Amino acid sequence: MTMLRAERVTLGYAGRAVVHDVSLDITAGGVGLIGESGSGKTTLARAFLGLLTPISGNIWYGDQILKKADMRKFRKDVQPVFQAEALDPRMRVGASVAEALAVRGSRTARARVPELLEQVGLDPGLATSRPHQLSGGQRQRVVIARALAAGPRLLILDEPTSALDVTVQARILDLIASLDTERLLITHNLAVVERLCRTSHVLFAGRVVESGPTRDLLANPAHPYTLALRDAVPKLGGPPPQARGVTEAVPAGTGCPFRFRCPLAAPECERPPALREVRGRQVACHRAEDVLATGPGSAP
Amino acid sequence: MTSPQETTAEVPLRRLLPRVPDRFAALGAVLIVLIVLAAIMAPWLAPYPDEPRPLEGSLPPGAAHWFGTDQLGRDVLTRILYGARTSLSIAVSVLAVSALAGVTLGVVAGYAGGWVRDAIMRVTDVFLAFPALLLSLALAVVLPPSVTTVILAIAVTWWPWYTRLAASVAASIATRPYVDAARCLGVPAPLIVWRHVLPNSLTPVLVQMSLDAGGVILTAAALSYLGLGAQEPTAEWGLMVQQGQTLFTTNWWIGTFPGLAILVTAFAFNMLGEGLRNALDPRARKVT
Amino acid sequence: MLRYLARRLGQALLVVAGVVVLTFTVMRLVPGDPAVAFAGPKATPEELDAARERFGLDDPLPVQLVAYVRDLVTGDWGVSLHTRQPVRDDLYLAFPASLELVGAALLIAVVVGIPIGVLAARYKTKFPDFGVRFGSMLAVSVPVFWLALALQLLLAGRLDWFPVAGEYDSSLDTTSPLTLWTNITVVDALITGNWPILTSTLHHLVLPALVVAAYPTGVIAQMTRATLIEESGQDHARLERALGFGETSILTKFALRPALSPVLALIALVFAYSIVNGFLVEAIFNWPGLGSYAAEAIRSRDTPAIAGVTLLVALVYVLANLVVDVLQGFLDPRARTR
Amino acid sequence: MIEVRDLQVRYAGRLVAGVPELDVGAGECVAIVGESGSGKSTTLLSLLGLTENADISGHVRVCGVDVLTASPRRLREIRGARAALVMQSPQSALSPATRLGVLMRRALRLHGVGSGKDGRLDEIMAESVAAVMLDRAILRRYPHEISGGQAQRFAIALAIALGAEVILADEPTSALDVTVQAEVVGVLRRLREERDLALLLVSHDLALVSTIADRVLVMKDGEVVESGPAARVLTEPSHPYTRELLEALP
Amino acid sequence: GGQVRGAGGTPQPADGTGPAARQTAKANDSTFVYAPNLDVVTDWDPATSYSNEIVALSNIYEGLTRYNFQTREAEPRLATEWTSADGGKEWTFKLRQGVKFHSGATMDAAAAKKAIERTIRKKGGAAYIWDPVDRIEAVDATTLKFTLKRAAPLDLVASSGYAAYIYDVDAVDADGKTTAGTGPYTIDSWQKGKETELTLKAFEDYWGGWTPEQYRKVSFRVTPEITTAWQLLQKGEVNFVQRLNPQLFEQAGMTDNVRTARSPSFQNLLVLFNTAAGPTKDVRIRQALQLAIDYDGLAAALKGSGSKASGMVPEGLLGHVSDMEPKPDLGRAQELLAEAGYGPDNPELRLSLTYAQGDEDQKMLVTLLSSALKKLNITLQAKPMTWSAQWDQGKQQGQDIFVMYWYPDYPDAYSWFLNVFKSEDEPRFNLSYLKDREIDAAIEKLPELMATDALKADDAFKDLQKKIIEEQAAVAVPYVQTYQRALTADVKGYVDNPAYPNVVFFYDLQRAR
Ligand SMILES: Nc1ncnc2c1ncn2[C@@H]1O[C@H](COP(=O)(O)OP(=O)(O)OP(=O)(O)O)[C@@H](O)[C@H]1O
Ligand SMILES: Nc1ncnc2c1ncn2[C@@H]1O[C@H](COP(=O)(O)OP(=O)(O)OP(=O)(O)O)[C@@H](O)[C@H]1O
Ligand SMILES: [Mg+2]
Ligand SMILES: [Mg+2]
Repeated sequence: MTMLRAERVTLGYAGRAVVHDVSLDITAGGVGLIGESGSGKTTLARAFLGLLTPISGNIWYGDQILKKADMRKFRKDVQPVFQAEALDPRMRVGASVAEALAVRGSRTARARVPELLEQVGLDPGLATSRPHQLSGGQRQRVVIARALAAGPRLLILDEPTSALDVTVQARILDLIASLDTERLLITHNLAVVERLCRTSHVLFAGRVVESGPTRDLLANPAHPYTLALRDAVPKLGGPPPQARGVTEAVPAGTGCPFRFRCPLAAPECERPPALREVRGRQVACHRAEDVLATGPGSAP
Repeated sequence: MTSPQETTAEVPLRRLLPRVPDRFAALGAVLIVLIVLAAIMAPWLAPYPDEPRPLEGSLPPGAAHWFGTDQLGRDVLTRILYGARTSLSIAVSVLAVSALAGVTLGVVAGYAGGWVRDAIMRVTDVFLAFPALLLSLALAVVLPPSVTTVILAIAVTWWPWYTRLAASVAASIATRPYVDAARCLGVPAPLIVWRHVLPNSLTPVLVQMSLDAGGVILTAAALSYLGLGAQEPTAEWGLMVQQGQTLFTTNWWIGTFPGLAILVTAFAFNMLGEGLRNALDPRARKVT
Repeated sequence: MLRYLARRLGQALLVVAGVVVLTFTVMRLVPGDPAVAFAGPKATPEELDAARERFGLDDPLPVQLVAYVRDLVTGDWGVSLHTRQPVRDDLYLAFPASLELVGAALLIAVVVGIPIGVLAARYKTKFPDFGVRFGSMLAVSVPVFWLALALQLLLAGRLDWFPVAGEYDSSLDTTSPLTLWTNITVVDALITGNWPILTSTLHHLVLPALVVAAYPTGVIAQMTRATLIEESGQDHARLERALGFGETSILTKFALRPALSPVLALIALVFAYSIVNGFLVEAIFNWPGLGSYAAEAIRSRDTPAIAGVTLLVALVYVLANLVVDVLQGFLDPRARTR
Repeated sequence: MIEVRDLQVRYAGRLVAGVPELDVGAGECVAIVGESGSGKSTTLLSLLGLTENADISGHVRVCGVDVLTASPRRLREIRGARAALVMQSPQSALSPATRLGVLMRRALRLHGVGSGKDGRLDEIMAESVAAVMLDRAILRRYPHEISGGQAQRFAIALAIALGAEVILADEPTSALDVTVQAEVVGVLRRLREERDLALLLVSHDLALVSTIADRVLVMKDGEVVESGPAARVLTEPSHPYTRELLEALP
Repeated sequence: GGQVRGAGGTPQPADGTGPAARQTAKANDSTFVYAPNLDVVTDWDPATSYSNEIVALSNIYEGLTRYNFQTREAEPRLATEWTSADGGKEWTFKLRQGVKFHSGATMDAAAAKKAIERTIRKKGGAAYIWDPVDRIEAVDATTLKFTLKRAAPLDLVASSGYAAYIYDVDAVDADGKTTAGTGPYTIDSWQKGKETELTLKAFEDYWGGWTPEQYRKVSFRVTPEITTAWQLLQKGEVNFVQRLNPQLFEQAGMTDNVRTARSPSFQNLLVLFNTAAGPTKDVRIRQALQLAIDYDGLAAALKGSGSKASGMVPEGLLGHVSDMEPKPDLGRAQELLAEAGYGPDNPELRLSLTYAQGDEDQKMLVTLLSSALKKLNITLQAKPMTWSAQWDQGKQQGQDIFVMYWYPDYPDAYSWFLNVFKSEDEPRFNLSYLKDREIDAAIEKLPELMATDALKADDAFKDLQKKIIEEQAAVAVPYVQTYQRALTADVKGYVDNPAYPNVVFFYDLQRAR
C-alpha cells in the first residue's frame, strides 16, 4: 500500500494554478520527479508535505485525506530534505537538530544530537557551529540529520544536492542511498534518478506527461519532452547535446502544452492529450508510439 | 553553481556590528553615547539648578552661562542637558511601544498571510494615510498636552511602519525552506514565529529604529513647538525653541541652542541608522 | 493592468473609509464641548443648545457617523467653528496655496535630490558621496521650524534677498488683478500671463519652498543613491560594463530608470508628509495655506475644520499613492505585470 | 586572441586566481572548470579588467590590448566591441527597464558600429538576431518578457552585432534547463565554426565542457591544477583532483 | 470661468493714470497696513460679532457713544448728548444729524431703534449688554429713548465694542460684500484665508468729512508670528503690529523708523482659588498661595507686557484702587500653611491648576509659581488646556486653581463682580465658587450707584475688592496686561484705547512726510 497518494490535485498560489490535475502515487523503491524548471515539482512536493492545500483534488495519507489525518503521526512519518538553505541561519546546527527531537517530546533531545550527526557522517563537535560556518555539504548533512530525527518512513527530497559541488554531490547521494526510508526525489540529474528511484514521473508545465519505471523510461522515452530532456544531457566525451525543437516560452491555452517545442507536433496536438497506458507506461502524448520509435537511437 | 547567498535580512546584527566599515555609523554611535551620557549625568553636569531667576533677566552667552539664560533667568545649557532626558526618553518609549506593537502585528501578518495579512495591512494603511504629525496633532488635542501624550500620539502613528516592514520581511522569511522545515517537523505556528520568523526579521527593524529615532525626536519637538507636547516647566527642546522663537532677533541664544541640540541628536541617530542601512543593504528603506 | 488598477482602487476606497471612521472617532473623543468652541467663551446656555442642535451633537454616535458620512459624500464637510464658513470652501481656498508650496518644494527636491543622489552613487565612497550623504542627513535632521526662522532672518531679514513673508505683493491685486482658474496663484498667473504676479509669487515662494524642500531633498538623495548603488551592483551592470559603457552612462542610461521607481513611491510619501511639515512653515512665512488654517483650527478646537484637514491630507496621500502605482508601471516594466 | 602569462588576482592579499598560462586563438574554444570558489569567474573577469578592487599582476593581452596597463578608455573600447561577455543568469544580466533593441542600439552607437545611416544599424541588428535564431520582434521586448534561453542567445547576438572576436562565457547555461542549455551551446558551437570566434568558457560541468572545448584548464582553490587538450585531460587526468571530478560524474 | 481675485475691489490700471495718481501730491495715497496675528473676520453681522473682527468693524460701524479712557467717561459719537432720569432707569439720547449709512439710507432714531432691537433679538455675541433695556422709543427723528427694567449705565453700555453698533438693518450682509454702518470706512475686498485678508476704503460720505492726510485705504495682513511681523514692520511693509514681545518692543524702541506705544489694558489675569472644595477651601491656604506668587519676578519677566495689578479693577475704569498692590511674603505663607497643617515640615500638598494653552504669560506665572511652591512643599500640577476644555472642567469644580483673563465687554468694572464673584448655583464664570451673601448684596447695589453717584460707587467697588481679595482670598490678581504696539514712524495721531482691545481707529491717523 502506498503511504502518500495525490489524486487529481490542482495546486497553485494566490488562486493561480501551476499544477494541473495531477495524480501520483509514492510507491516503494523510490519515486523520481523530473521536469523543466518551473514545471511545478517543488509545488507538488509541498503539497505532499501538507504545506500547500490543493485547490482541488486530494492528497491521501494511507486511507485518510491528509487534511483530516493525524498530523502528529504524519509529521513523524514524512520529512522533507530541502536544499541547505533549510537551516535557520541564526540557530546553531545542534539546536536545529534538537528542535526536531524536542517537538517529538524527547526530553533527552540534546543528548541524541551527536548520535544523529554521526549517523550522517558529521563530527558531533560541529553541533555548536552556525550554518554559515559549515560547508555546503556539511550543511546538507545536517539537514538530513534533522529529517532523520523524526524517524520518518518517507523522505521528500527536493533537489538535495543541486547547490553542491559535483564531488560533494556524490557523497551526499551515497548517504541518501544508504538510508532505509522510502523517498520522493526531485532532481534535474537524470543519472541520479536512475540510480535512486525505481519509478519516475516527468512533469511539464504543471502536468505529468510521462511516468513509468525509470530505467525503461529513460532508455526509451515515450513522450517527446522526455526524449528531448534525455538527449540534451551532455555526456562525457559524448557527442554534443542535441537541441530538439525550439525553446520558446510556452503560451497558455488548450492543447498539448509541449506542441510549440515538439518536433513531431501534428494537428491533433491542438487537443489536450490524456494520460494513457503505452507499453507499461503512462504517457500524455498523441504520438507516443512515434516517439518510441525514434527514441532508442540515442540510448544512454 | 553559487552557494546559497545569505540575504541581508538574516545577517544577525551582532555579527555585523564589529566590522561595520561605515564611518557615519561609527561617528553617529559615538555621538549618541555622548548624548546619552549627558542625559544620564545631567544633574551632575548641569552648571546650575533648573530654577527660574526672573529678576536677572535673560543673559547672553558668556563665561558664567555658556549658552546664556532664558526669559526667566534659567541657564540654557542646564535646560538642554535636562531636555536630553526628555527627548531621549520620548524617542526610546515611542520606538519601544511602536516596534513592539508593529513588529508583533507585522510578523503575524507576514507569517499568516491570507486574510489575516489583508486585514492587518488594511488597518495599517488607514493609519499610514494619516501623516504622523497630523494624527499626533489630533490625538494631542484629545489628550491633555504632556510628555506622555506625545509618546502615545507619536507611537500611534509610528507602529504601522514597523508592521509593514516586519510583515514584508516576515512574509519572505515565511517562505524560506527552514520555516517549511520547521512546519514539517510539527513545530506549532506560534513557536515557529517566535523562534524562527521573529529573530530573523529583527535586523531591518533595528536598523529602521535607529533611523527613526531622529524622526521621533523631530516630531516630538514639532508637537511641543505647537504647544501640544511637553509643558512648562519640563525642559524639552522643542518647547525651548518655541519659547525662544519670538526672541530670535533679540535673544537668539534661547532658541538657537536647543534647535542645535535637536539637530545634532537627530543627526546622530540618522548617521547611525543610515550607516547601518548602508552597511547592511543599500535598499532597505523606510518606504516598503 | 486594468484588474490591478481596479484592485488598487478598491483598496484605496477601503482605506478612505477607514480614514473617515477614524477621523470621526478621534474628533468625537475630544474633551470639551465643540458647541462651546462654536458659541464663544461667554455664550449663554441657550446659545449653546442652539449650537448643539445645529451640529447634531445630541444624537447617538452611530447616527452622527452615518450623518457625517452622508454629508461628506454630498460635499458637505461641515461648517468651521472658527471661520464660520463651510469647511469645504475654506479648504478650497487654503489647499491650493499649500499645493503651490509643496509642489515647489518637491520640484526643488527632485531637481536637486536626484542629481546629487546620482553624483553620490557615481563617486561611491569618494568625497562627493561623503558630502552628499552628510548633507542629506543634515537636511533630514534639521527641525524645519528652526530652519525656517533662521533662513528668514538671514536671507530675508539681514541680506534682504527675499521677501520676509507673504504669497505675493498684495498691492498687485489692484494694479494687476489675477483671474483665478485653479486657485493656485503660480498656475493662474502663468495661464493668464500675469507676469507681475507670477514673478512676485515666485520670489516669495523661494524661501518657504527651500525650507520645506530640505527633508524631501535629503531622503530623495539618499534613496536615489541607495537604489542606484544597488542597481549598479546587479548583474546587468556587469554586462553593461562588459559592453564598454562607462560608469556614468550605466548609472544614467540603465540604472536610473528602474531606480526611480522606489524614488517615486517615496515622493508620494513625502508629498503628504511635506504638506504637514508645511504647517510649521506656513505660519512663519504668512503662507495662506492649510497649515495656517490647521494651526488656527487646532488652537480653537475647531472639530469640523481639523477633521476636514485630516481627511484632505489623507485623501491626498491615498491619491498620491495611486498615481505613483500607475506611474511605476511606466518606469519599471516589471511592475506592469504585477 | 587571448594571451595570459602569470596572471595572479588577489583580493585583500589572498590569491583567488593564479593562471600561469592561457591562450585562446581564433576559432578555438578553451574551457575553465573547477568547483565553486576556485577562481574561475575571477580569472574571466580580470581578462576584461572587470574585477573590482582586486590586485592583479602578470601579463594579459586581449585582442592585442594589454589589459592590465591600458587606460580605462582603451579598455572600454575593446569591451563589447572585440571581447564580449555572456553571463550565467540570463534575465538579471539585462537591464530590466530597457528594451532589448534599445540596449543593442546604445551599445552599437557607443562603439560607432553602423553609424551614419540608420538603415545600416537596423540591418546589423536584424542580422545578429537572426544569427542566433531569434525573431527580430524580440528587440521590442523587455527582458522579463523573454525566456532564459532567448536571453542568453540575445547576449550572444549582442556580441555578434558588435563584431566581437572573442566571447567570454561565465557559466552561460548553468541557470538553464538542459533542453535549453543544449540550444545555447549549439548556437555557440555554430558561431565558433562559422565566424571563427574565440571562445573562453567557464563551467563546472565537465560533461558539457567535454562536448565543446578544445582545451581545458582545471582550477582548484585559485590555482590551475591541470591543463591540456580536452581529450587528454578528461580521459587521462594527471591530477588527483581532476580524477575526483571525473569520478563524481554519473 | 475665472473670477477675479479681489472681486469687489477697485482694480486700477498699472500705468499710473488712475485716480490715485491724479491725486494732489500732498494727499495720502498710501495704504495703512495692520498686522493682526489671527484671521480677522469670523462674523460680518454687527449684531452678533464677538471676536477678532472688532479691529475692522470698529472702523466700519459706530455706536451711540465711545469710551474715553482718560476721562473715564463716554463721549459722543452717533449720539451728541444724553441724559438719564429715574435713578438711571430712563435714558434719552440725541442723535447726530446728517449721518448716512454706507447703504445710502439716513441714520435716524427709527433706524437706531431697529438696529438695537435686531441685535437684542438675535441674542448672539454680547447682546446681553442690553439686558436691562425694557423698551426703546424713537421719540422723533433725532431722539431715542430707553426705558430700563433696572438701573444701568447705558451710556457706557452704548459705547461697547460689541453689540452696540448702529447699522442699517436692511443692508446687513453676512457675506461681507457690503457693509451697513455709518463709520469712516467700508469694505473694499475680503478674501478669507488669504494673507491680506481684508482691505477697507474710505466711505466718502462720512459725516466727519475727510482731510488729505488721512489714510483712505487700510488693509489687514495676517501675520501669526511675532518675529515675522517685526521684520515686516522694519521693512515698512506693515504699519502697525498689534502685539510685540517685551524684547522686540525694547528693540523697536531703539529702531529708527519705528515708533512704539504702550498702554495698560482692561484685561487682567485672575488666579481663582476653589473656595468650595479641596485644600483651598481653607482660607489660610488661599492666603498662603496669594503670598507665594512672585509678583515682582513675574513683572520683571513680563518686561512691560504686563504690569503689577492693584486690586481687581484696572486703571482707567471707575472703581480702580491704587493702593492694593499685592506683596509676596514666603515667610508669612509658610506660617499660614503650618497653621493649616502643611508646609515644609508637614505632609506634601498637591494642588491642580488649569490655564490657557499657548499663553506665554500665563506659562511664566505657572513656572514661577510652581518653583516657589516647591519650596513650600506644595506640588503644583499645572495643566494647560484649551478654553473649552478648561471651562468644562471649571464648571464642574474640577481644579483647585483656575487661571484666566477677564475683561469687560463695555468699560465697566461691574463686569468682574457680577460675572466672576456673584454666587451662582451652577457656576459659569464664578470659578472660585464663592458664595457670600454679603458680597452678593453689595454687587447688586452697584449699578444704581454707578448711574447716580460715581463717588459712592467708587467706595463700594473698593470695599468689595477688599472683601474678595483680602478677606475671602478667593482670587489673586498678579498683573494687568499692557499693550505693546509698534508702528512705523510716519504714522501720526495713534492713541491706544484699552476699551477697544487692539482696535486702531484709522480715521484718527495721518501720514507725516
Ligand atoms: N510562492 C509562490 N507564489 C507564487 N507562485 C509561485 C510560488 N512558488 C512557485 N510559484 C510558481 O509556480 C510555478 C512552479 O514552481 P515550482 O517551484 O513548483 O517549480 P519547480 O518545478 O520546482 O522548478 P525548479 O526546478 O526551478 O525548482 C512557477 O511558475 C513558479 O513561478
Ligand atoms: N569582489 C570580491 N572581493 C573579495 N573576494 C572575492 C570577490 N569576488 C570573488 N571573491 C573570492 O574569490 C574567490 C573566487 O571566486 P570566483 O567567483 O572567481 O569563483 P568561481 O570559481 O567563479 O566560483 P563559482 O563556481 O561559485 O562561480 C572566492 O573565494 C570568492 O569568495
Ligand atoms: Mg523547485
Ligand atoms: Mg563564478
